[in-house]
Amino acid sequence: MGVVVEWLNAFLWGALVILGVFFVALVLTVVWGLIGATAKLSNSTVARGIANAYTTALRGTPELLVLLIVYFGSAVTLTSLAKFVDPSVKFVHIPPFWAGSFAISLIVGAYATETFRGAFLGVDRGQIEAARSLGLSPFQTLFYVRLPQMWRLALPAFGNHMNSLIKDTALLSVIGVEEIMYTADRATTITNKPFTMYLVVAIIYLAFVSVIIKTVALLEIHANRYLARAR
Amino acid sequence: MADKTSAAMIQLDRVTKSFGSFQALKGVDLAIERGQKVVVCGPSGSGKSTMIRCINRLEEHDGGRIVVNGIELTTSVKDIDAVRREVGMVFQQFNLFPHLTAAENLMLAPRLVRKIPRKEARELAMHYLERVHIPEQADKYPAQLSGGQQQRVAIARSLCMKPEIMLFDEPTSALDPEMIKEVLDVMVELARDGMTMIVVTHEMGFARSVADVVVFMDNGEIVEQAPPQDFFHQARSERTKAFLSRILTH
Amino acid sequence: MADKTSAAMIQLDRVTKSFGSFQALKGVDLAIERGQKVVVCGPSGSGKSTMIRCINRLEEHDGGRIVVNGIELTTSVKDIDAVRREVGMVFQQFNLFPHLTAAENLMLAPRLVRKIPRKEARELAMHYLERVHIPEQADKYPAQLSGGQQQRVAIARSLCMKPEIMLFDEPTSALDPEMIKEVLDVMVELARDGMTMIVVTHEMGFARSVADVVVFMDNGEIVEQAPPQDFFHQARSERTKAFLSRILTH
Amino acid sequence: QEKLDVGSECTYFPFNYRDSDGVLKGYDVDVANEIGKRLKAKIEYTCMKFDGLIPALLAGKFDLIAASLSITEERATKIDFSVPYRLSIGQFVAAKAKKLVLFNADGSINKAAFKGIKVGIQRATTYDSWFQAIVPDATVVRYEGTDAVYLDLKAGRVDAIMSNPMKIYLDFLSKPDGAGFEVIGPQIAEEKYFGTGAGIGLRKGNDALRKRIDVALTEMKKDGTLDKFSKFYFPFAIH
Amino acid sequence: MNFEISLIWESLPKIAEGAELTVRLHLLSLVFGTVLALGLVLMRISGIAILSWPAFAYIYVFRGTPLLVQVFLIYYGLAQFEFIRASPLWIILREPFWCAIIAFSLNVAAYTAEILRGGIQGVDQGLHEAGRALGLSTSQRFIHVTAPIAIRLSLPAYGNEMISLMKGTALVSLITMYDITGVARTIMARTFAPYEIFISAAIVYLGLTWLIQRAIAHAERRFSRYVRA
Ligand SMILES: Nc1ncnc2c1ncn2[C@@H]1O[C@H](COP(=O)(O)OP(=O)(O)OP(=O)(O)O)[C@@H](O)[C@H]1O
Ligand SMILES: Nc1ncnc2c1ncn2[C@@H]1O[C@H](COP(=O)(O)OP(=O)(O)OP(=O)(O)O)[C@@H](O)[C@H]1O
Ligand SMILES: [Mg+2]
Ligand SMILES: [Mg+2]
Repeated sequence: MGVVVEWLNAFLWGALVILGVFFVALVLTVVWGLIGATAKLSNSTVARGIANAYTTALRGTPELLVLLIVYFGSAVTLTSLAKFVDPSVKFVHIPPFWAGSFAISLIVGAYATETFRGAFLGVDRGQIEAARSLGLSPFQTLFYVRLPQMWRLALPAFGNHMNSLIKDTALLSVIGVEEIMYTADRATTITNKPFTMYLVVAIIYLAFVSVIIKTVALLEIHANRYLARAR
Repeated sequence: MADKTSAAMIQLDRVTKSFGSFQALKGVDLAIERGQKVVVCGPSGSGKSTMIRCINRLEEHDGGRIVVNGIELTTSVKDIDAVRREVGMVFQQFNLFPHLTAAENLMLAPRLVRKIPRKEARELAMHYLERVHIPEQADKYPAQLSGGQQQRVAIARSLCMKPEIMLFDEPTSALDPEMIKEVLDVMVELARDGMTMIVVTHEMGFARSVADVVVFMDNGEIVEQAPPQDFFHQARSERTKAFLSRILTH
Repeated sequence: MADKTSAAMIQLDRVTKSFGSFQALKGVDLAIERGQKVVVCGPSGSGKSTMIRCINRLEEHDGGRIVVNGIELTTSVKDIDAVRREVGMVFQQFNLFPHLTAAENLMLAPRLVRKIPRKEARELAMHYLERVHIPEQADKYPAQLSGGQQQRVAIARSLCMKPEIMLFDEPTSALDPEMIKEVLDVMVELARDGMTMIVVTHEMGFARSVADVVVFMDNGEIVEQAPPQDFFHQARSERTKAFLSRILTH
Repeated sequence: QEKLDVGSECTYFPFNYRDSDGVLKGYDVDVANEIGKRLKAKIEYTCMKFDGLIPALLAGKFDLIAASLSITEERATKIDFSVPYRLSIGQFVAAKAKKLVLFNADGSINKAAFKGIKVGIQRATTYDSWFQAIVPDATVVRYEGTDAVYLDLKAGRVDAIMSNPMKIYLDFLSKPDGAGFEVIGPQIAEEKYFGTGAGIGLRKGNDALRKRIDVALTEMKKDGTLDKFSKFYFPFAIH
Repeated sequence: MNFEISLIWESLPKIAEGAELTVRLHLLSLVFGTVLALGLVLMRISGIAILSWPAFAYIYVFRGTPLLVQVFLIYYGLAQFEFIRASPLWIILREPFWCAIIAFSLNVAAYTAEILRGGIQGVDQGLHEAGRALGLSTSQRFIHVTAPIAIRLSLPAYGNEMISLMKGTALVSLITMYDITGVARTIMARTFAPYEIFISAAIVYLGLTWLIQRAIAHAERRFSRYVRA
């Protein structure tokens, strides 16, 4: 394990990069999920169609491929968009870190869309009717009745999405993000110990996942506190 | 305003309502005076819930007229809001907000809709919790209350908006036998205070002792409508008799 | 065998049962003769279900003796199997196997436990479905039946094993008011045929007309035990009176 | 100050790689940095897998490729190149024990010998195009990077590999790991596939920039800078 | 750089050739993984600590690490050890195909075991009691009551797992194999047109996942015919 010590620093930096990607993607995932769920529950055929196309495509395409498409495609797309606004723009450069975070959030966002949709539906219709019959506006009903209850329902599945998020970061080395997989490749070149190096990677991921699982469990207890029966 | 007291408090004229191709209400006529108590019964699927849900516009009727306390129910949002302020509703499944304590459940609508400050809303809530005899449960969450207590909180929650009319949709049918009495007791007190009430229920004891009128619905129509003594002993329609024989035996 | 008919069919001696630190049964004594019908009532949590579940060993009692038809319930697997063959049980939630049709539900245990060939098992099933008046529903799945029909299938399923004793745990409390009667009717017929029955229920009409003995439990104990006429009119304990007043008013 | 984004592979020792402190080094990097110095431009690197470099350049992710990119006809249809700054050649390596005879006595290729063996190469390289054209029947195994090629050669998953002889010598044959292996046959440098050498890649239409780079590279060749760079890694000049 | 839609159609047939390998990897891993999962779930719910603990740990580790890491550990990692290369196992492990099958099967087994456990626990407790009250033995209850219901409950999640696996197979392109993604990347290296080629590959995958969804929907309908009124 002596070889590992030499590379520990590099692995730690890689782990920090992963955390960065994770948090950026987490925020975006929630955004896509809420937009997607709202679209799917809306009355607009167009919005539902777009949201359905989004979830079908993103859930049916390998993560690796989505990553490559976003990475290679984003610059082209954004550049042509930017040229449309300002023809003098040469190109828009998206660093792999951001393209990668974006790609991962798109993938997991498709799953979050379904989770949030289910959670919205899981809030008993009777709750909404009670709120309406008390005279609350639809907006008040959303904020004071539906959202506080739906996040409790979404939490277990969302915990799984967070695990997917963290694990998907392992693909980022393919587009040159210098995370721990990348570090392991580099270390393997020099030390010739692929098993050892990938094992380190596995352990780091297992640690991340364990922390997420624990955190979600605590959040669930918090979210369900009002359902505990008094004894 | 003079008009209001003289005319019926709730007036339904040939009200119809369809779900897709299925007609749930087939022309319902009903007039309820201020302070009257009406008990509605009938087999499952006969349209009892649909009828009272039309009265506070949880469902939109598609034919006929509904007038509540002088306001006709149209698509006007302002009118609907006005009617909802007049009409309280208690559901079979209580529908308490599980993430709020009993007191918070009562305070939510007064604060958001009537913009009452927190402190006053709390006082109001405590007042009505006392009225349903459970002020000591104010800070518990619904899950920590028994079914009967939950239903009483739900009643108090509606009362907090000071409605003129209360609608009850099978308020005791989700309760254990022992808890039915405590909820019915609260309803009897409300009735004594002169509240206008429409109650869908199969508690015939309650109907006998409290109702001014018992209405029997079947198949989207009002089949029979009479004071309790007549209703139970000289029902005219065969359908009513058959139904009564089924729910009164054993 | 001579012994069996003379002695009590079911005998409970100072039976106790705890869940963790909570004592659900606190020394229950009960003796039931062959052919007797016993109705058990009492508030929620009083130990009614726990008691009858101990009788066919769905729960293991931890003190006292339970003897069923001459067999004492110990940890012996053979004895438990023997007792389970003597005792049928009907649950509040029906517990029909959802992936099997009504007839298949009835055939499963005879085929697996009594090794009866398929054809005979089917005949047996049809016989008991007729007995509960729904032979025409034989090939439907439980989800396609009404609650009352489901409960009747559940009763027939137990009868297929030809038990000497039937236990019913609130067999009608998950049913709509209209379906209660059809299930109670089947139970009344069974009672007439001389089956030994223990029925947990709050249907006091049924208790009045069918029971030989009514047992009132509270807090893990049998508080009162008497023939129905005495039970309803001259209950000795205050607790029984309070309970009766609560479930008999309205 | 002008800024030039440069794409590279960053794992192609000793041409472009990171040391264990994460500092980007190598012959390509030295050359690119020197170009930056002479053009008075700030250089910023983006690392990615080799097969993504040209698409990324075309997509505008960076302006230059400095990754030992050989100047070939095929690539020249899509992008422009500077003048070469190093040689581009390939050679086979295999286990001594295998005793492969991939070439005839006259130095021509013994195509029959490729039957039934696997040859490892890096995806989308000059070696890849050479194989497709010269021995299309060979079983070619394509890798993301050169390190994986060595790993599998050692593991025995491929029978031979084709790579840059300078590189193979430096990070494989000269090391204990490489003891049982040897180069096979002559160096291959057919210009059609291996081009005139490795150059800096640019998007088409960037002629002004390309000319400035060409001038800089020509000067570097003349004043011995390139010699200095190559002697740092190799015992001989490689341009 | 412009977008050439025609490239998508032109490359489609070539990429579809890679689908054969993708499908073979998928089906084999699915079969092996599911069989392994049955054993794992029985260990997991056995209630015997020396059986359930290893099963728990196995499931935790394989669900807690990225599939890519598992593939690399098995493909590149195991080759690090001389004794593995010298052992007869090497005949299998030297082939990227079998390494992929091993990695995917192990991974699928962990996820499927959890799915099955969820299904088994989702079977209403009341049905067990009814079975006991009727005198059915433990194994009779498991075979005739628990299993058929648990399978139906597990189907939707199992369908998702099948789709995940289909997508996971794309990782074999990173260990030199020419599945859909591998072929796409090889074409891309020649045309330098990643956008078009990868979209073409995505279309092939979407077709395959659509087939899986149809198959699962069909199976669900078959298994749930008793749920409909
Ligand atoms: N949202 C809806 N969509 C379609 N059909 C509906 C809807 N709501 C009610 N119905 C149908 O309308 C009919 C009347 O329903 P309603 O709920 O008013 O009956 P009910 O008399 O309240 O019965 P119950 O005693 O079971 O509550 C039923 O056949 C029901 O299936
Ligand atoms: N498995 C269990 N674990 C812990 N406590 C239990 C368990 N089963 C029953 N109890 C407790 O034992 C007590 C008696 O339960 P039991 O189900 O026998 O009551 P019951 O009289 O049947 O009530 P109900 O009318 O609500 O069915 C209750 O307080 C219950 O919470
Ligand atoms: Mg109703
Ligand atoms: Mg009970």
